[in-house]
Amino acid sequence: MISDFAYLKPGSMKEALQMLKEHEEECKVICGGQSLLVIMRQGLVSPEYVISIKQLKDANYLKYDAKSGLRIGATCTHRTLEHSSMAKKEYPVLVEMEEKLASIQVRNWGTVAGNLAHGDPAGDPAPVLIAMGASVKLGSAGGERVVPLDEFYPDLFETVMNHDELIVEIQVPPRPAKTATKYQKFNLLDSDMGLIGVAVTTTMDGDKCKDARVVLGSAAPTVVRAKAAEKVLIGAKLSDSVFEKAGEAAAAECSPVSDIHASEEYRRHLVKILTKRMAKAACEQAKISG
Amino acid sequence: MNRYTVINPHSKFTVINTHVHNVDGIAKVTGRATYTFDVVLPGMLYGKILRSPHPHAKIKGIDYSKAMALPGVKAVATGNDTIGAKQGIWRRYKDLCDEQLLTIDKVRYIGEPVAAVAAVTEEIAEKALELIDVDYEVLPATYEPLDAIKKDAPEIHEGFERNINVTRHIEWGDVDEGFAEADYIREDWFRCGGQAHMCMETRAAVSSYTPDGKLTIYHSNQSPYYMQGLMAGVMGMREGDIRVISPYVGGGFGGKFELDGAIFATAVLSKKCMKPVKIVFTREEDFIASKRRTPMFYYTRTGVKKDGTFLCREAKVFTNGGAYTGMGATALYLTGFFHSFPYVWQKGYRYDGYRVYTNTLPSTSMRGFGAPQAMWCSEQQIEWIAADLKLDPIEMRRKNSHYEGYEVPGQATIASCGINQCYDEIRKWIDSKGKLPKGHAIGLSACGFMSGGIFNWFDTPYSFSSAVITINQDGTVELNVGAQDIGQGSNTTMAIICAETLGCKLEDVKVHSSDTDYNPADLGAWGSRQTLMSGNAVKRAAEDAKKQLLEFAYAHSGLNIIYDLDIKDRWVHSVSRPERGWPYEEIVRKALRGKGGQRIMGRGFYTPYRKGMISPAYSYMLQGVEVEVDEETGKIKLCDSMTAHDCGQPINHLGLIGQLEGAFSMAAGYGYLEYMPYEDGKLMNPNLVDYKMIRAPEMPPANIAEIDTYEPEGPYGAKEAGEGLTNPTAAAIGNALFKLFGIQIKECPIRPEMVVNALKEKKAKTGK
Amino acid sequence: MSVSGPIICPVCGKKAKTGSAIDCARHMFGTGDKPHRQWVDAQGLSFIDLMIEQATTPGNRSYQLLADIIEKDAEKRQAAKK
Amino acid sequence: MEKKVLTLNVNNQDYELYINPKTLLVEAIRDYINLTGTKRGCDTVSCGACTVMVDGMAVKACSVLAMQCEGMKIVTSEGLEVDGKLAPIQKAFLDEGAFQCGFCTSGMLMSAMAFIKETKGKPTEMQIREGIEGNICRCTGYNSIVRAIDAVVKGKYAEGKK
Repeated sequence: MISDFAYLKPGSMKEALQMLKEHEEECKVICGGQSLLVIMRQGLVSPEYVISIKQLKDANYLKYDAKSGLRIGATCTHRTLEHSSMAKKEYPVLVEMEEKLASIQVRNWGTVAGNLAHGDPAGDPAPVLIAMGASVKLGSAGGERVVPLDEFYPDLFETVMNHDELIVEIQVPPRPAKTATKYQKFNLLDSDMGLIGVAVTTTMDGDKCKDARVVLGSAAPTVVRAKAAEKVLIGAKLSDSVFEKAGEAAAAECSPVSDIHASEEYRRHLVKILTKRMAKAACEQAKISG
Repeated sequence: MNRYTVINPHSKFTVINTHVHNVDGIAKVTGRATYTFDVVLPGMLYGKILRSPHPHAKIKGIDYSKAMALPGVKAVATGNDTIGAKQGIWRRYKDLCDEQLLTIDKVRYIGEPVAAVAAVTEEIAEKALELIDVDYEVLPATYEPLDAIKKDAPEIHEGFERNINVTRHIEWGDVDEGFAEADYIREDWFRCGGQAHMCMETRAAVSSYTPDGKLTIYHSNQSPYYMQGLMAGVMGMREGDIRVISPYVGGGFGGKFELDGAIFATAVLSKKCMKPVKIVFTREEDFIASKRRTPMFYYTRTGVKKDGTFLCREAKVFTNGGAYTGMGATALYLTGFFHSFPYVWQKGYRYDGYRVYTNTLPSTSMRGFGAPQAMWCSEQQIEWIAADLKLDPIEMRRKNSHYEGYEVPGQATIASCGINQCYDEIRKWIDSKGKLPKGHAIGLSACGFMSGGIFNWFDTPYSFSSAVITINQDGTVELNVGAQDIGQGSNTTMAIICAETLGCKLEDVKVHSSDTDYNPADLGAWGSRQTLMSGNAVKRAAEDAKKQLLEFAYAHSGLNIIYDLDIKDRWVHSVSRPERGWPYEEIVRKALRGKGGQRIMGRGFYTPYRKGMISPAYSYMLQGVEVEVDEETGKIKLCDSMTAHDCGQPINHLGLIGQLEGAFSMAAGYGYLEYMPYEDGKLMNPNLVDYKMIRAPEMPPANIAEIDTYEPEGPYGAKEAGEGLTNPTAAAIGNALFKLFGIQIKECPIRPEMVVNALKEKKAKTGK
Repeated sequence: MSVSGPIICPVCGKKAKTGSAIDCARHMFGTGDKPHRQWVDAQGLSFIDLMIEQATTPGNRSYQLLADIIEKDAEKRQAAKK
Repeated sequence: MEKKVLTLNVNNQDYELYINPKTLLVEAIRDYINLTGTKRGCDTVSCGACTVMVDGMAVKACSVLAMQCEGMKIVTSEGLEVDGKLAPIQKAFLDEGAFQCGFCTSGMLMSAMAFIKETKGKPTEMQIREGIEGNICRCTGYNSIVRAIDAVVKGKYAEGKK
């Protein structure tokens, strides 16, 4: 049963940040609430104040320019991103990822920023965005700071945000030439979170891999980069054995848990297979991309 | 998308097997249908149940004074507020009545009701639960049947040595002689998982006890009459003083024809405070404290001749009964019986089943009632035998199958059997698909199922089914039945049979069901019984009414008595000269006058006689499932399926397709998704995030070839269609994996990790 | 010597199916209530152990064992009558 | 906790509610406005039985605060028929037998309706399936529902026809 709270409805982001500063620990910010209301019902969090930013139209944007890249506003829903023709053209992997995220109802109401703030290591957007070198802009009454997303998650369901901060914008850099990102998760049902999710970005120089990022979802307490696997790829000449080695490296360096859905061993196995597949897919895509 | 074909169809009917809408359709597609979940009565209170956190413990004391002191709390009930009666649906066998729905001295599984609170709001009731102090003495517990039968295992129920709850023995012929003669013998151990009914409407009840000593209950169930009778037993009341109303029911699947915590707790609370009380289970409660499909351990040993003739089979089965008997005794019998299906065992068949108490959620009936487990083991072993002997799996099955007129020794007589045609249809389907893509294979599985059980475990003096028909002056018909519609469409099926028989239109018939005060008793919706049993009762009631109508028609017609009359489509006419006739409603009005204004009433009832020990009739089917497996990850994808199915004469066209497709999705879930892992007696995934079920993207086409046979015992030749298809699919998926990789998976549900491990083992052994 | 006529259950006097000793043994296991258990135990066997052996090992040994005992008992009682 | 006044527009009717701000949209619709067609089947935003349309979007009403829907247009299954005339999707559900127990039907209809609204051109079968993957139906096995949606998007129920 959700415990009582006072409902605050700011008229602007500035006002929202003021309220946040006033109530700090005692309050939670809700936008889509697709995760928040579930954990509130379970009694895991029981804030005294709930600040709704759903109605902040000025924070509901999706901007792109070739120089600074993509900007996703705090209240932008998954569905808006999924349906954006610009995103489809510039960051196709984001659209593919969104199409497989939960169900239409959840994507209609839930937001990308909210998903990141929840800090679930099984979430889909984080691995993909980290693989693309994205950052989050954190706002507070005091001002703003930008944190690279791969430094955003210190621990399970935790972020580096202070109590008076919230994600006001997600920033995705422009896609470098000959670069592509691919993402795949392994799940039992099409609408499930991944037992394992792997996102790989590679930048190619001919059929040599110039740069690479390998990011693993639900393979550790937080979304993590598989740096050893990246090393295997960077500088290597493409071949199935390289992808195989990258997979093995990723499987070795991650730290998944055993649960009712999969043993630790099987999760490592999945990391290996998916890393191999995504690395290959990313390289092939990068080679033919502008 | 989907293909539905009827092989050798009969088309002599005006209503039967035509495309008609579900009679409850308008209510259901406009949000008008109200369920127990929606019932609100004046002055109603909301109840919550306090559940045991321990798998096994003595209750030394319960102090709820603090809870009573909470403003808004109107009553708290514990076992001491009950008459302490132990309930069980096998009323004739005291030993099998072992469950106090509000326990008094002991809890035997995590989630067992210990106390219940009624308050003005659900929120207050929930808060009050935290204020109840229960003093437990935790006892050692045991969770798996093979542990629970050990000498040193804790005793769960007094006097049940080694925790053996029920045993069942089925035997015919000389099995040992069979093994002596066999050219080839194969034995395997299997493990079958449990499964949650997962009705969309969780268990729910609203009870209202009034000062006149009468109890009215709204309850989501499959058999209002059973609830009435069972509640009388546990409340110490007369059946007739209890009224059970089951409005629209949000699914049952075998999980809603026993008493549950909701119906009992609301009744006890309502009696205590004389106000209506409502309890709706949360989804988690529904998972941990309703009941489940019985998990089983199967040992099966089969002896055959070189040419594939089945000589004999012996099976030993342990089932995880959980903490109480429930419907377990019947599941134990039926799994043993259907493990022999659909085959003839030349020398003999022997089955020993043991249901063992454990400190886990009680297991009970669920769609298929023991047969899905039986087929999971049988149909895989048979596929492996065919491979071992290098025989064609279809032809080997065909030569050993049941046939019309076959008698299962001492058990059943098979009056109709279309399985032979099923083999032809599946063969055609496989050929039509040609070469399958890489990573794809088709797995096969055959089975049969009953059309209603000849079990009067309830010991009712009433006939199994009955119906009353009243014809109004304008020709509209009131059809009162005890049959319960839980979504399977029985109201529609009964209306169709009534309209066809009486000769009126479907829209003339108003079906009245699911209220014990106004409808005759009927055992309700279980064991695929209603189309055959309730259908027969309705048919007989309609014939009775029609006969009376035709008497007046004759008198009115002045026809030579060599002409016989009939009614079809609201036209009373001479059979040989159909154009000679009168409107049905005109005859109805005349008949009324002739009867001094009494309305014509027809009565019908049905109880199976001379039909063996199990069921009046049996359906048959063969299923093929095309499966794709990712060899690296072990992920299973269902791509296509075809089931050739013999349900006798189809009655309700849309209803039949719905039953077959729906059963398939549940069966497929049992095969590779629906997993119920327990740790120390605790269910690890009691929610819809972690409990995986088929959703729309996972569901393949469920093509159907309906083999239209004629079942003499069924109304218009009809038999079962509701449950049979939950039986074959798990084995079909397993057989596809065997075909694809040669791996033999002996535990269901088949999870991807198991596939990967099996492939590793195979590689280790064979090097490829 | 062998028993003339059908064997009836030494506990409840029922004639099981064909009246053969093995059917009587099945009847005893099937019924399995206290009196029947006690009778079996009194013959120097353990009802529950027989049952578990029947359950866990292939074949029909337990039923045979019990059937033999029943047969002997019936013979004894017939002899006693004479 | 201080209660709030909320004006909620459901099926083109404004309702003025005086509610605890923690009230979920599904509770507002069922318990305050007494439209019980919308159901609840879980507490984990999994089953979709509570699906309604908010400003034309399918949304799970158990995961939305009623307060957040001020000024938005909410449609429930009761709002599908117009002057007693069934909407095409309702007719299609009847024709295909796309429901059995009916408990998931209201939510399923709303997901189907939203999908049909926002679908341009002819969707593939898998697109239809993904369109309703947020809704669990334990009875039908979904195929009849997919057939019903397919019939509607193929124009079988367009004005003039049927």
